[in-house]
Amino acid sequence: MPKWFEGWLGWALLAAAGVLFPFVAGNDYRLTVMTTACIFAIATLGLNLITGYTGQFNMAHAGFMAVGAYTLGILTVDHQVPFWIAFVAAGAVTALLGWPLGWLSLRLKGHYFSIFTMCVGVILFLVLEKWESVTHGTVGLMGIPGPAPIGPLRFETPVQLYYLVLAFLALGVWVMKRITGSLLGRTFIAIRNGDDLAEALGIPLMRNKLVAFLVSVLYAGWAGALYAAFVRFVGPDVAGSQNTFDMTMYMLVGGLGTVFGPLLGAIAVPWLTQSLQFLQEYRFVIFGPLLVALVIFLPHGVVGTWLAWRARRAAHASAASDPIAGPQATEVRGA
Amino acid sequence: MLSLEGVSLAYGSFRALDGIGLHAAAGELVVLLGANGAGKSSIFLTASGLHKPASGSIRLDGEEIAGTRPAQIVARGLVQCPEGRKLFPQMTVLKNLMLGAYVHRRDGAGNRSRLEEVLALFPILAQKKNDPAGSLSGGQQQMVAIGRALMGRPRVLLLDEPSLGLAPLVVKQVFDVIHRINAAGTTVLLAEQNAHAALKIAHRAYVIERGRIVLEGTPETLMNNDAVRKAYIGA
Amino acid sequence: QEVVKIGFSGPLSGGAAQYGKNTLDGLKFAVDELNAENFQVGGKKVTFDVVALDDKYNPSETAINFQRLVQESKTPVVMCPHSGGGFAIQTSNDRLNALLLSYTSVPKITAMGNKHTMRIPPDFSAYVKPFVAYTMKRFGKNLAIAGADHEYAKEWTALVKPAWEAAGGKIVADNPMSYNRSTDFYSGVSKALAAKPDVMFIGGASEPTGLVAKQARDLGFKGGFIVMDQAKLNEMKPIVGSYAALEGAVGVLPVMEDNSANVKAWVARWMQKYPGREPGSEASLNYTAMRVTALAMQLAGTTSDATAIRAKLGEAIKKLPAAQNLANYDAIDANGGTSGDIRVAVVEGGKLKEVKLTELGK
Amino acid sequence: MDVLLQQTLNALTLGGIYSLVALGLTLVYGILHVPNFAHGAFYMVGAFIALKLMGGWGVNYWLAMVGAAIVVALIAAVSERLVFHPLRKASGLHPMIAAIGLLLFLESGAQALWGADFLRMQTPYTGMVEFASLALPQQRLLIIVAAFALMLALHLFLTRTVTGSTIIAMAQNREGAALVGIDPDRVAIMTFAISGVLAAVAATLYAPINLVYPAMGDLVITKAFVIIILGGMGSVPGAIVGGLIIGFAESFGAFYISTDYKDIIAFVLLVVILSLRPQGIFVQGAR
Amino acid sequence: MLEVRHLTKRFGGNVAVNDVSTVIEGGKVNAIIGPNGAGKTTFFNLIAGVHPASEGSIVFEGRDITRLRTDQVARLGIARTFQATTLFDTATVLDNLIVGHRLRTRSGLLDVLLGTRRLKAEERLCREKARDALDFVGLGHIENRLAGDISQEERKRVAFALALATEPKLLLLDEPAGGVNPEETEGLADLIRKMVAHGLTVCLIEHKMDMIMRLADRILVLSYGEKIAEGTPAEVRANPAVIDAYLGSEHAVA
Ligand SMILES: Nc1ncnc2c1ncn2[C@@H]1O[C@H](COP(=O)(O)OP(=O)(O)OP(=O)(O)O)[C@@H](O)[C@H]1O
Ligand SMILES: Nc1ncnc2c1ncn2[C@@H]1O[C@H](COP(=O)(O)OP(=O)(O)OP(=O)(O)O)[C@@H](O)[C@H]1O
Ligand SMILES: [Mg+2]
Ligand SMILES: [Mg+2]
Repeated sequence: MPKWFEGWLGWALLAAAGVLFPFVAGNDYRLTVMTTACIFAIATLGLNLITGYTGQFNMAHAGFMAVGAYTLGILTVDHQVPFWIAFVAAGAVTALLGWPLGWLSLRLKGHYFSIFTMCVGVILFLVLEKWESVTHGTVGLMGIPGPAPIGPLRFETPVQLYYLVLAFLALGVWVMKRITGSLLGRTFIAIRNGDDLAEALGIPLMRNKLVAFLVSVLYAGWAGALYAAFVRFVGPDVAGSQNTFDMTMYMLVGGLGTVFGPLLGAIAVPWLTQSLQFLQEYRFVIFGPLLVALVIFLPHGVVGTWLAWRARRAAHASAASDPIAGPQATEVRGA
Repeated sequence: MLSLEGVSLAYGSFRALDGIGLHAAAGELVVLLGANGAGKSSIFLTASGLHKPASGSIRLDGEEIAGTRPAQIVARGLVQCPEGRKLFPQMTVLKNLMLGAYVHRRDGAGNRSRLEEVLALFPILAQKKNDPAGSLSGGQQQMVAIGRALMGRPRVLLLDEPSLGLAPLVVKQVFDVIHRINAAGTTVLLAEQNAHAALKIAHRAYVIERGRIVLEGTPETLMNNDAVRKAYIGA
Repeated sequence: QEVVKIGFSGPLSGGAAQYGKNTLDGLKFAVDELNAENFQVGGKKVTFDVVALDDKYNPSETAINFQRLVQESKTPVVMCPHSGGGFAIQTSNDRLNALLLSYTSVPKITAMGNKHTMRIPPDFSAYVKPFVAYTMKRFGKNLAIAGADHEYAKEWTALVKPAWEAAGGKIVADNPMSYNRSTDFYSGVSKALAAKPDVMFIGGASEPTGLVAKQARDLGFKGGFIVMDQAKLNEMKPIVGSYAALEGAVGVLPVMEDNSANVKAWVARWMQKYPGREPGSEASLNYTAMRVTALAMQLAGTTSDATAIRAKLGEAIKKLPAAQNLANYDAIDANGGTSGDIRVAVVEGGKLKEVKLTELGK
Repeated sequence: MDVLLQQTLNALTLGGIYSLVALGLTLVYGILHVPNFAHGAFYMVGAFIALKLMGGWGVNYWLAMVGAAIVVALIAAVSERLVFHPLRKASGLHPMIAAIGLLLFLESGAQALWGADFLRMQTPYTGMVEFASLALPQQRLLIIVAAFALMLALHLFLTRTVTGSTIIAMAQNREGAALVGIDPDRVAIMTFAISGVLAAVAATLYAPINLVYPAMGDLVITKAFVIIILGGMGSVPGAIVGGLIIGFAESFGAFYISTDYKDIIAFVLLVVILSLRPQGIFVQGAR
Repeated sequence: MLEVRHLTKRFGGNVAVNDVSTVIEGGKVNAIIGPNGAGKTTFFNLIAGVHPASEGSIVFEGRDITRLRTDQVARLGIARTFQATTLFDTATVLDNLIVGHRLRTRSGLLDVLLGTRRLKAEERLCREKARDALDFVGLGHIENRLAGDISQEERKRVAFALALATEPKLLLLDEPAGGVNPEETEGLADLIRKMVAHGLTVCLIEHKMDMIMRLADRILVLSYGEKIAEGTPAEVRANPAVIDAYLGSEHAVA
């Protein structure tokens, strides 16, 4: 990958590929896979903000995704709230719930935080399953309406739905690029690299972590709402740890702490699993070791490995030739 | 007693040691001088078997030990008091010391009398012996680390910057202790930045720069070497 | 000769994998028989080929699988053994003209107006009243609910409760448990028994149900059991130890214990193909569903037009030879819900006995 | 009264099993700082091995338990070598994901090998012990006695033997341990093997009153995580007491509150306790 | 500038700092010495708000800061360095330094989303401050090197620069010359003098007596958590209590 690929030109090309995809997809199946992948990519981007950038591995991420999905589902199905209002509410409810839960969890560090959030995830799951009067329990919510038209834009066919999701993904990527490239993103990274030091530098830990956490669950909540609108059904399983594990894997395959990495992982891995369908029940006998190998041999993911190599080379080159006007390191700014 | 020949070590692509050759005869106290990052610790860690040398040979009593497991090297009498102490912070001081005698675990009586000696050397440790080692101050922890190494009944003792972070009074004590240990017959290899104090008790010294030995000699010759004075003794 | 692909999306890995496989094998067994029979549609020989995809019980994966089956494999029919997946499929099967064979008893699957759905298990509501009458008469008026808490069990509970009360009984404990996740029923059962019931309503997957019954007996329960139809008495038996321990239980007749000639013959064929593997209703019902579907294709003269096939399902049910109609289907309603004559059994004197539903509790 | 005793018995049964599973988890965490998600799979494999030894080969219950312990110890040791050893220097997330990979492998492997159905393990101890007016199931009494005996043995091993203290030393400083002559690799393998033994024994004890199937470890392992985080990760007494707390909370909670919410109890308890005491019950100082 | 009154810190039964009262004077080099375990680092941690004090109060420029959080203390103008500096090894030195000035900026999530002018200005400001700090410690030429590639002494200086970028009034340095050779120690001492010359107040912990005696204006001596002496270097090194507890005869007044 040459250098220009990381600039706006690279992103523009990527966006173009996204826009052109339906023309080469050939059938709805590929569109469905891609749309689902894009929805999970949005949630994965969020997870990456709190995990990859801020260093706190949140294992309740799928739980928050489910909260978004259920909010949309309950409002539209049981209360006939218009779709887009329910959609906004999905984000609001997720954030409202994320606030106290984040505050509670973020007082813990490292593995404690992770396992605590894993428990929060289990609680979210169990509540969705048991609180029948609201969530319809194990039966789940059926007949969730698809996205309502906005003016002349309708979202009924798979292609239209795909473009809607793609638009949200593009927005998500754009916002995430902005955050990670800004002073705020640097603050998150500082916390990840050493919270004692960050605090001594006058960075309020809790407030910053909470901001990262809230943005991250917002991504999850809206991804969940899109999920509900796309699949038209939600059950408690959305909150299951399996989904969190999947998203973590996407993040790792691409590379933690970059924007492009998790995006790549979230799009590429589902295609890989699709192509392994023929293995059926033996799928995970192969997939498990594959995951282990990936973590051992490519710890920074595809993008991370490549970036680290490039950053080092660039730094050496600029240090040798032009010590004053070197470019900013892309690692910090994210790809 | 201990000799290194042509030892090289690489961390990834970075060459930390480049053909190191040095030796210490039985009963000798040999000092390694060198700036930060010169490679002193790397030499020690390689000798203890924690890093595998890319090439070269390390002999203890004439036997090759390069590539041997660390545990076996300790059992043969080469014990290190590492840089950064590497204690077991939640274990009591006493347990830390007793684990130092791990390779002699079948000799209970010997270990007990050894423990007496060590606690006599560092009386403060006797007071704190039931406290978790991690709750001690930096200097006290350094004492535990030296004590733990002594519990291993070394024939060759490697001390990596034992005075780092210690109060002057304690530094003096530590050097006294080292002197006494050596006088009692233990071969000592000492890495230090505090060249002044180290050279006072040394028999011989090496100067290391960027992973190579650049100078070797008696304390007197080094003390009189201008470059050495400037770099390691100050003023 | 034409090859028609039949789609399947269900759990083939994870905790529900065995269930998924059981349903799939029922389908496959029918397909194998059809392929061996020189089956013809519109005068052309047709062979079937099952394309099975794993969805880990996850509806979003079902949605993807369904698209893949219909678009890439061109399957006119897709079978899915869980309600979430069924709902996911119903979002697009009308548009794509594909028939959903839904193996779930959740009534909503046929209440949403989907035009291409067939619900495989026959309506179970008919069991409830005779079961209630039988156990109440034999043991007494106090019932403890200790069934599972998944969607299907909830539907059942919702029918049993009013029926029991309508018959003059009392619900003394209402204590559903998670049969799918946990397998320690000590607290739950002891809680239910603390209310001194005469009869317990239990049921989820067979083995955990057996464990619940065993736990109840261990804790000294002497009354009867109303066993929800998901659990099979013969599969509970090895867990509890013997039929004697299940004395007074009433439930559906296990396929293996069915003495009718047709079923016995079918079981024999099955056991020949899968030695050592006893078929359950997952196998027999899906077998029947595939048979009905194949016959409907023949009647409609098409293997690809799901609308036409759906339209002929009713006629196919009527025409299906009794030897193949193991579900005892007698009709299918406008929404795709099936109904049929259900065969039930009770444990009396330490033995399993088939009884006519109409004679229960008389 | 009767009910109280029944529930206490049940609480001790659950607590004993939970503690055994949590102990293995906490030991491994202490040494390698890996939250070993595959530990539940070790537990599951243990149950299957014992079941197959008893069913297929007619081996006696106790021998089957020993056999399962050996096989799972081997599997655990091999996992350490192949999966966690190469990752010993990696950051926290990576070993965690690798553990998930291992879990997927073992679970699907077990399913491919032994099928996904619920199986039942028969034991000779199906009877009841009559005690005062109580009927106590033999197997449950057996679980309680065996679990607590094993815990005591483990405790003595860790605190009284030199080999035991090498495990603790390793947990606190790997390089330091190497420098006093402890072989870190051997200790890591040994710890994994011990955790495997604990898991296999717990599974074999519990299976007769339970069912054996590939996903049987999932819920147990999440609860074991709750336990070790309650007790403080890496803390041995914490795992034991934490296991009992959860055992009692579940048993009594299910009885007096609701069975419906039984499985939430452990998690809610954790959230409440950690909200009040972020460092866990047994750990001094902050995290 | 900073006044400490009857400060006490207990860890369980262990009294790490015991009823210490002192004043850190503005514009000077204040040193803290004392035997190992005397409570020096703990004293710093109390001022910086890492541990809450058990008793006593800390007043900075007339304001009571005893109960403030670390980041609030930092914002008031107290910066500190740690023994081991954690830098982000795969980023450049400059990138590591940019967050140093973050505490003086206001931009939040909203600014980032809207791309406000304030954010742009503040990002530029942070970059400038980072460069200034780097120039100040004499490392302007390595701003584009990866932090993982620089030498130990350079890392110490980067740690200084990071503290300086917060625009502190008071700098707390915990063993800044620990493990640095004599030649480099002198360089660091010069740097500390330069900071004071620029109006900063410095408070440092050090065991290197040669350096301390030449550098410090005032010295506070702690032993077993208690203050045993305070004064100019000459006074301190003549104090018999200090000689007994800490210095030994070697460094005492000749
Ligand atoms: N594990 C490692 N990985 C990569 N590089 C290392 C590692 N350990 C040491 N180095 C590098 O090797 C070189 C020699 O380091 P070493 O620790 O041996 O020096 P030293 O003389 O002991 O220095 P000090 O006085 O700081 O203890 C240094 O440049 C150091 O950065
Ligand atoms: N977090 C803590 N918990 C318990 N005890 C502590 C803690 N921090 C320090 N102590 C204790 O307080 C005392 C003072 O420690 P401190 O680190 O302040 O000493 P110091 O003067 O900095 O020593 P050194 O010069 O060796 O670094 C020591 O006895 C230490 O054991
Ligand atoms: Mg060193
Ligand atoms: Mg200190």
